[in-house]
Amino acid sequence: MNFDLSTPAGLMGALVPDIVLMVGAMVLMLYAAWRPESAAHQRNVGYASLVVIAVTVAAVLWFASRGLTATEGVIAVDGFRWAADVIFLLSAAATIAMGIESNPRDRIMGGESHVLVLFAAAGMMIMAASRDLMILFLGVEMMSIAVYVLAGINRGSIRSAEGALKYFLLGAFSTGFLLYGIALIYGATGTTNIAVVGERIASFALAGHAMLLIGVGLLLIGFAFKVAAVPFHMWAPDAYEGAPTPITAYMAAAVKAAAFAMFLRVWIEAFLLIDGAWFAPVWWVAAATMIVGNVVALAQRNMKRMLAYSSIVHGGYLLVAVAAGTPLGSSAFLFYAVAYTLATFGAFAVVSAVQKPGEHATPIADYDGLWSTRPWLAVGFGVCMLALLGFPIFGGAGFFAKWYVLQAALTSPRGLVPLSVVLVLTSVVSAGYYLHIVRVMFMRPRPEGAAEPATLQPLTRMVLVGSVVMLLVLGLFPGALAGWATSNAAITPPEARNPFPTVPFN
Amino acid sequence: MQAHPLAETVARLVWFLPLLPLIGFLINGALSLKSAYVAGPADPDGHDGEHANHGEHQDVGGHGGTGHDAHGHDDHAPAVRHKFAAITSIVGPGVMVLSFGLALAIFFAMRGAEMHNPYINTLFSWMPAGSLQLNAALQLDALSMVMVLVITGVGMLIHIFSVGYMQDDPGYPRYFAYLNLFVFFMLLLVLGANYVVTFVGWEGVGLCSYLLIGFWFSEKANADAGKKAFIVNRIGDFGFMVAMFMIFAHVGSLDYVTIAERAGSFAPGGLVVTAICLFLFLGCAGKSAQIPLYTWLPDAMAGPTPVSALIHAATMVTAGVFLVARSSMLFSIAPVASLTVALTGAVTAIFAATIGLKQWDIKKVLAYSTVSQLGYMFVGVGVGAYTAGVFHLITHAFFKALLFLGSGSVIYVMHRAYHATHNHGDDAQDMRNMGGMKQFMPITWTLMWIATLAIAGVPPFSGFFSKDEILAAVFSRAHGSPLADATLLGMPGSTVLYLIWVLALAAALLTAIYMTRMMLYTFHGPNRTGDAAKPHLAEAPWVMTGPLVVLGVLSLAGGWLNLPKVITDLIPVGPTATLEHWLEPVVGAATSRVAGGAAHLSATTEELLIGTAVAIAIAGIAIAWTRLKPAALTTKNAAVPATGIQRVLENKWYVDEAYDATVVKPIYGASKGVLWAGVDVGIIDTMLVNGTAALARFFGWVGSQLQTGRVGTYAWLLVIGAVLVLRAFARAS
Amino acid sequence: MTAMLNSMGYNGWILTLLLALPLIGAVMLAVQGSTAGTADAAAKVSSARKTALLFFLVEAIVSLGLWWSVDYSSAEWQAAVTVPWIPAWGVYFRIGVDGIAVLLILLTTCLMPLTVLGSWTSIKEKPHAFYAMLLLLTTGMLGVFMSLDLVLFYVFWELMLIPMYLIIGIWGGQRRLYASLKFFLFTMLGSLLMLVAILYIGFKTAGADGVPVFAYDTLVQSGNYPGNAALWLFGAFFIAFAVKVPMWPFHTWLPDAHVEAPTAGSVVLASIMLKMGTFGFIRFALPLFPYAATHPMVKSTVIVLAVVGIVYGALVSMVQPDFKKLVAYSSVSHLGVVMLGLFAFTTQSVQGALLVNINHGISTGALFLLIGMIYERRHSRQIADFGGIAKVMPMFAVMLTIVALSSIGVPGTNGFVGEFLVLIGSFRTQPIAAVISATVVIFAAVYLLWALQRIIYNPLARPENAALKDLNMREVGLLVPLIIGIFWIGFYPKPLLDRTHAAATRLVVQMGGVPEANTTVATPGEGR
Amino acid sequence: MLAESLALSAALFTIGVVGVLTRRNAIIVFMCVELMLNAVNLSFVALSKVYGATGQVFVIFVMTVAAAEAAVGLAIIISIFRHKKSVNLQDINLLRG
Repeated sequence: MNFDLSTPAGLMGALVPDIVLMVGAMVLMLYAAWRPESAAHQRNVGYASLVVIAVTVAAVLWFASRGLTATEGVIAVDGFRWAADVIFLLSAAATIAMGIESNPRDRIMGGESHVLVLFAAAGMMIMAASRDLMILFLGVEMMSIAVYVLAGINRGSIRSAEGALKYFLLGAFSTGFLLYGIALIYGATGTTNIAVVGERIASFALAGHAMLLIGVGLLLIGFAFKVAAVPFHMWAPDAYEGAPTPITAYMAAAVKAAAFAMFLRVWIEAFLLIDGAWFAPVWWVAAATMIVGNVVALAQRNMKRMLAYSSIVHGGYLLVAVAAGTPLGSSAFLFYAVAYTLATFGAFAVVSAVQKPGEHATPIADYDGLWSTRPWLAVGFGVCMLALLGFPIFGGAGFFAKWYVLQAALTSPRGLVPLSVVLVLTSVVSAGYYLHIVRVMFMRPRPEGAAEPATLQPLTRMVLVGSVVMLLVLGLFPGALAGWATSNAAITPPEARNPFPTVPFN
Repeated sequence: MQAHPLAETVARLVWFLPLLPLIGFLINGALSLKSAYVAGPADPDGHDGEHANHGEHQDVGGHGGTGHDAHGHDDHAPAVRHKFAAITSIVGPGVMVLSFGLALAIFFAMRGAEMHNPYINTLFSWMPAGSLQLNAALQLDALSMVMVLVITGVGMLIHIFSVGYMQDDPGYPRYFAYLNLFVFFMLLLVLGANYVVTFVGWEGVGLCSYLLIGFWFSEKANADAGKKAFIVNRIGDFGFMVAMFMIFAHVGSLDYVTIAERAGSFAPGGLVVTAICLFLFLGCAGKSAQIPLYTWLPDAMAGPTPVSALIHAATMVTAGVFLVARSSMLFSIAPVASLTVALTGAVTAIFAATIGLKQWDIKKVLAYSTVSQLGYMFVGVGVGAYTAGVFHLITHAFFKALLFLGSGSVIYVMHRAYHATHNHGDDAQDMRNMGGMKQFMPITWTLMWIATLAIAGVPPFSGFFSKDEILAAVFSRAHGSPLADATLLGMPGSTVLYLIWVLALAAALLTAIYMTRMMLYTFHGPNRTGDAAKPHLAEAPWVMTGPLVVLGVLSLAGGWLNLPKVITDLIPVGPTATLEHWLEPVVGAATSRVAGGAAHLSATTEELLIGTAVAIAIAGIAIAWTRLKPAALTTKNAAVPATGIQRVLENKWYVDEAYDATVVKPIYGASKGVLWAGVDVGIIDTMLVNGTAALARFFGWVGSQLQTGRVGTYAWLLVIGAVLVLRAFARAS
Repeated sequence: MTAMLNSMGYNGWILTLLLALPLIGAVMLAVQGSTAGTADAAAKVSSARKTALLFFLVEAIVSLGLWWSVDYSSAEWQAAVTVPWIPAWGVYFRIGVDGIAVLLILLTTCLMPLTVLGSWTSIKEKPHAFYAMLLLLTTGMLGVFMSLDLVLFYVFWELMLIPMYLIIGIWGGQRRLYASLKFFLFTMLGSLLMLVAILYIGFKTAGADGVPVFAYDTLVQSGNYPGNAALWLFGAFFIAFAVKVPMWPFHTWLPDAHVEAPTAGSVVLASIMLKMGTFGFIRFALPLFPYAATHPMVKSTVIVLAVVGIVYGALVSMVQPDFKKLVAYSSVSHLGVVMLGLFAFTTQSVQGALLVNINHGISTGALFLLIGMIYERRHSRQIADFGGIAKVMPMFAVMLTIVALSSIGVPGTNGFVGEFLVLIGSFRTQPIAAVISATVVIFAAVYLLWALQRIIYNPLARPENAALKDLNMREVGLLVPLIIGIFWIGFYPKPLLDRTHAAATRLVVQMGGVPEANTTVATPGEGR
Repeated sequence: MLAESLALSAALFTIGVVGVLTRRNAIIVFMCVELMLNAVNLSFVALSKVYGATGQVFVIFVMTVAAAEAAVGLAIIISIFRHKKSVNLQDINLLRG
């Protein structure tokens, strides 16, 4: 027992990485506000933020390596948390790296953009850590508010503002549901501590308790909004399109990952026993998300919107892992999150490279014949597309990510074979638009007088090359990542009572 | 088991028989390719080296040159001999001479040897697949020996004839290559030790006939004819294959010997064996041009005349008859099937004869006569007189080859004349343009008459004996034989047999008539070639006339091969029933099985039958001689279109047209309209495949329309979703 | 020979080498391509094709050893290699071959150099990428024939997809975009369902430790799935393979893909990729789910589809104006014969089916190469645009005739042996289907001879045809091996049959048929 | 007493939702959201009579968060107003499809 969470000291200790990040962020916020806006200044802030992230990552890794544990309490100290943190922090780093180079082009001179990324990351870390609905609420809001601002950070662009407004209004709206859900659960169980909620559902046999169930339903709605699941997804395409490209990537990858991390923890630790109640809704939401997302993505002519819908779709795939509600499900999530994050950042790196400076639109037509002018850019983008499609070898880890989710679904005690079939069938639909990109880049001629896309700047190139190489390597040797995901899957409090009823394969 | 008596004789070289022509094919084929092939540029797409090199082509297939039968070719191409003509002229016929010599040697070896069962020469294991063990093996017995002799012998003569006939053709080596290849396959066909080896030859000869009919392929008509021949044959081959499947499924082997051993396992007259035989006969009908599959043979006359002689008269088309004889062990226990064979043969004989009455193209007349005579052979083998059938096959090979080659030299002469006088308007094959040829080519005239009398069945010419034997067999089987006891189409077997007999006689009458007609119009009466051409008419060179003489002798004396007892009793001119004794080990058992309890005809009855047959033959000739007026004939171009039944006969009862309308066009139309346009493109592709895609895209469009961009809409949807979710949860409570 | 190979430990490394060589080649070409930036087009083309040809030739030569080195009668997997890949998920790099696989592997390795020669002058755009794709494709195809681990198999199966997609889509004809996407979606639909099935059985057979099992042999042995599950699983595999075969009515991607693909693409597609489907049935679908495969409902359905495909394909190809499409539909017909043979479950029919696989590979490959040759000269595949070109291209005419005859199945060519065995074998268990299918001998003759006549025979009417040049030495040279193959298999198929007998018998036994040893029927009067 | 207050909060929450659905002015919509949050606060307070302080603590948190949210939200609305000179949500639909 390394941390006694009942004591302030213990609590502080268990939160060291988060605190490091927050303190660093606050300091940087002051530094950012201290100097007038300028390209140079925002760059410096950016580099500083990267340093802060590096420090935080170090802290997280150190904690993770020590295999620390804690008493029952408001926050969790387990592998799942650290694993999730690493994902958040790396995407934050990638976002900032891309932002440093793309912000000047979008005439975003405020250094605070990077700092807000840090705050959002802090919120995410809280979400992944929280084992109390109150903390969870704080984390969600901390992340959301920061991201609302980030979505609208490009004050010069009306679209940016519009996207931010929509995101904000609907986000606040959904927060209402989330909060009401928490209230009702509190009312039904008398506690906001997730673990305790779980225990009380078991000990007081609350499975059929109306208030509790309505509460869980409202909670589900809140979560579904955060992961942009159909029909709570409507904000996503607009917000993604409006936001600056790096921020879009951040929202698509990290925000979603964080939401799922919290989703899984709450679901597994608290509500596993009432799966009878939530299985059907989650099943339907997952199916709807996969179907609607894929089908509507077919109709997109704008790269960012297309990727927005694609991220909705992947939310649907991850919901399948949630529906599985097993340790395999959570490890599948970790694996998937890594692969998906890599693919997303790779893709958006290319988008920000091809996007014409100062122009908002990112029509797919801009990618016509990209192969003939910038072969390696096209190849990289192609790899990311195939990864999102879940194609082996060429798509790298993307294939094993999907594979892992299918594993979770097929081994789940809840019989998810039909949902798996929905998953693969909708993946075939997704080939319709992912391959459309490949085809546009490789099989169409480059139109005459088409502008040569700007050469990648070093950081963005690093992001692109890094994610593509990682994808491919992990696609050939997924063993290590799989092991990491499995070992960090167990969302178990100390003095482990295994929350998973071990069910034989049906 | 002890070695076969033939194993130590020359007979073990039997595989040289087919090998020799194959070598000939390879050499000639190589020569013709070498002369024709000019390598193209390294990069076919690159527009370098536009040097035209077509003039250099020796054989560019059927254009120019002296394609006698190819109508309307250009005559201005100088008649230049092929640069490899010399080698080819030696190799082509040479291999045949060697092959024939070997055949004779083996024949005498067999005469000497005391053999009870066929000599099987296994070359190698061909298709070993589980219980199906097919060997590439040759079977030497009386039947195959006879066929080999006919094929190599007649084949040799025709090869020699071709040297003269084709001398100026630019495709000279190619021609001989095909011809040699044909002989190779034909020998394989008759020597095969199991159905599959036979089938290889069977299809191979079909292929060669395809290539040779379309030899002058630049004429669409010729190419069409070739294709038609191959496809119609394939319909027959389908039957052959199914028969093989059934045999293997029920006997477990395809070797003739094994089948003969196990044939007892079939219920005599049973459904299975009957079906097998009928399917086999479908194959025979295709190959031997019987109703309903005869239509390809007349068109096949598009090929060079020697080809018609060899393939479409003497050898290939008789393969069907051979196959029935070869399968006698099966047919003899399937009376219904046998009757069907005989009846089909009889009907074909009379039907083709009627058409032969009104043809003007000399080769067409012969073509239909061939169909008719094949019908005769099938009558023979159908009623179980296998010897008689084979006998007629042999004599027919002699006189029909003679007739074709004779007509060939006539055409050759006519053509030479037209060529010299640059006359392209007139048809060198139309009898209306000939007439009075006897004054120009007396030898041919004499020989042709011999052949005509032979085919008409006038004693003592060969045809008389074979034909008479068949008729006698039909008559004798009509009582007490299993055939007589069987019923076909509700008719008792004996009735059917009498019917067949009558039909056969009628056919004989018509045969006599149209053959005489042909002779009259071609050789007698005034000459209608036109004064310009007349001086150029003269006998063909000896390389062509020589073989005719040999065949003439054979047609004259062929009957001695199998003199009926009744004759030899009257006048002791030669040995009795030689062929019958020779074939006894092969078909003897089957023959007697079919004959069953049929009483042997009394001498008087036989003499009566013979009398009738001869009378009919004479009558036919007389009718033609008296009724037809060659003098009144006008040339083709001046001819008035026939009317009524004559018109129908000239147009061959419109059978081709009927087939086209009822089979070809419907299938083509359905495939194009229904299957391709309808099912493939319409239903599967457009509706299902692209339809699904379109549907998905449509829903996508709908979805993106819901994304109105208005927060209000989004909130509404959110709430609706929320209500649904909460309802689900409320249900659970 | 065998001894020599064994002394080199040939069986130990050959399969791995065969998989690795093309990859290395692809990488080299990629490097070449990116370095040869400024070189003029011609130089690029020649450098690319030379490298590719070199690698393919080496590949072909080293692969030949399999002909001798493998013990075809053994029940063990030959030249097997097993290396852990993702042991945590029970995924291993397991490869090995039997008689069936060896023949297909040799077909592949020997055909690929010819496809390079066939593209020698016709591929002028981005040659390096093109040949790199061909090489990648080769690895994928060989992998499918070798894999003994279902996941590995799936990976290789998908690996083939992208290169072919790009080959069709980048170097293809006018409607290449449509055709390539159609090809991709059809295949992917099938294969993803198969993925689910693979996972399902993998976990169904998982041990106590919960680690799934994907080892082929284990799955075949423990392959007892509850009736309905077996049917569903078989269905998943069936769709994946039926699309590839392609069986009617899953065939409509084929005509488009064939017509639009460049010559090499068509050749690979027809000669090898279609065999993936039938091979999939032989290796996976049938042995894994014998219950489902022999289920009367399933069996009759497949037989009916096969027969429909045979007749339908023949009839539809008869009316095609485009020669490539004609050949494409004829493939539907031929592969239908293979399926019939497989599901008749007799020694003859199965061995015949395996042989038809090879034959179709040779004949159809040759046909596509020939079509490519005239297309290069004339830039048209419309049969109506030709006629009488035997006059100006005698060598071409000879080659086309021989290949067409083999595709028709004339005795003496390979086509006959295969079809005959299939039909005679099928007749024993499926008489009606066999008889109906036997009509293919008629229809095949109709559509091919008719096309032949309209292309090389008839009058040489069009002036642009009169200017055509005959095949050059390269083209003749690349056709000769195929011609040899046609006659070799036609006259002496024994070596191939001997090599497939054991495997075929194994399959027949797995399907509850009676094993038939190679026993000769005694023929009295035997001369020696 | 508890039941009534919970019912009241439910009613308030619903009113807030209906407001969000029906009103077109960004500010008012946001106010309705605030109303929802406070409705929830009411139930927290009510429930904390049963379970103790946790609920009340939560309420403090919520109010803080709401304040922060309001700040950000109003800022965003202002920036929209800068561009469009209107805060009518019906006019704000550049991003769609």
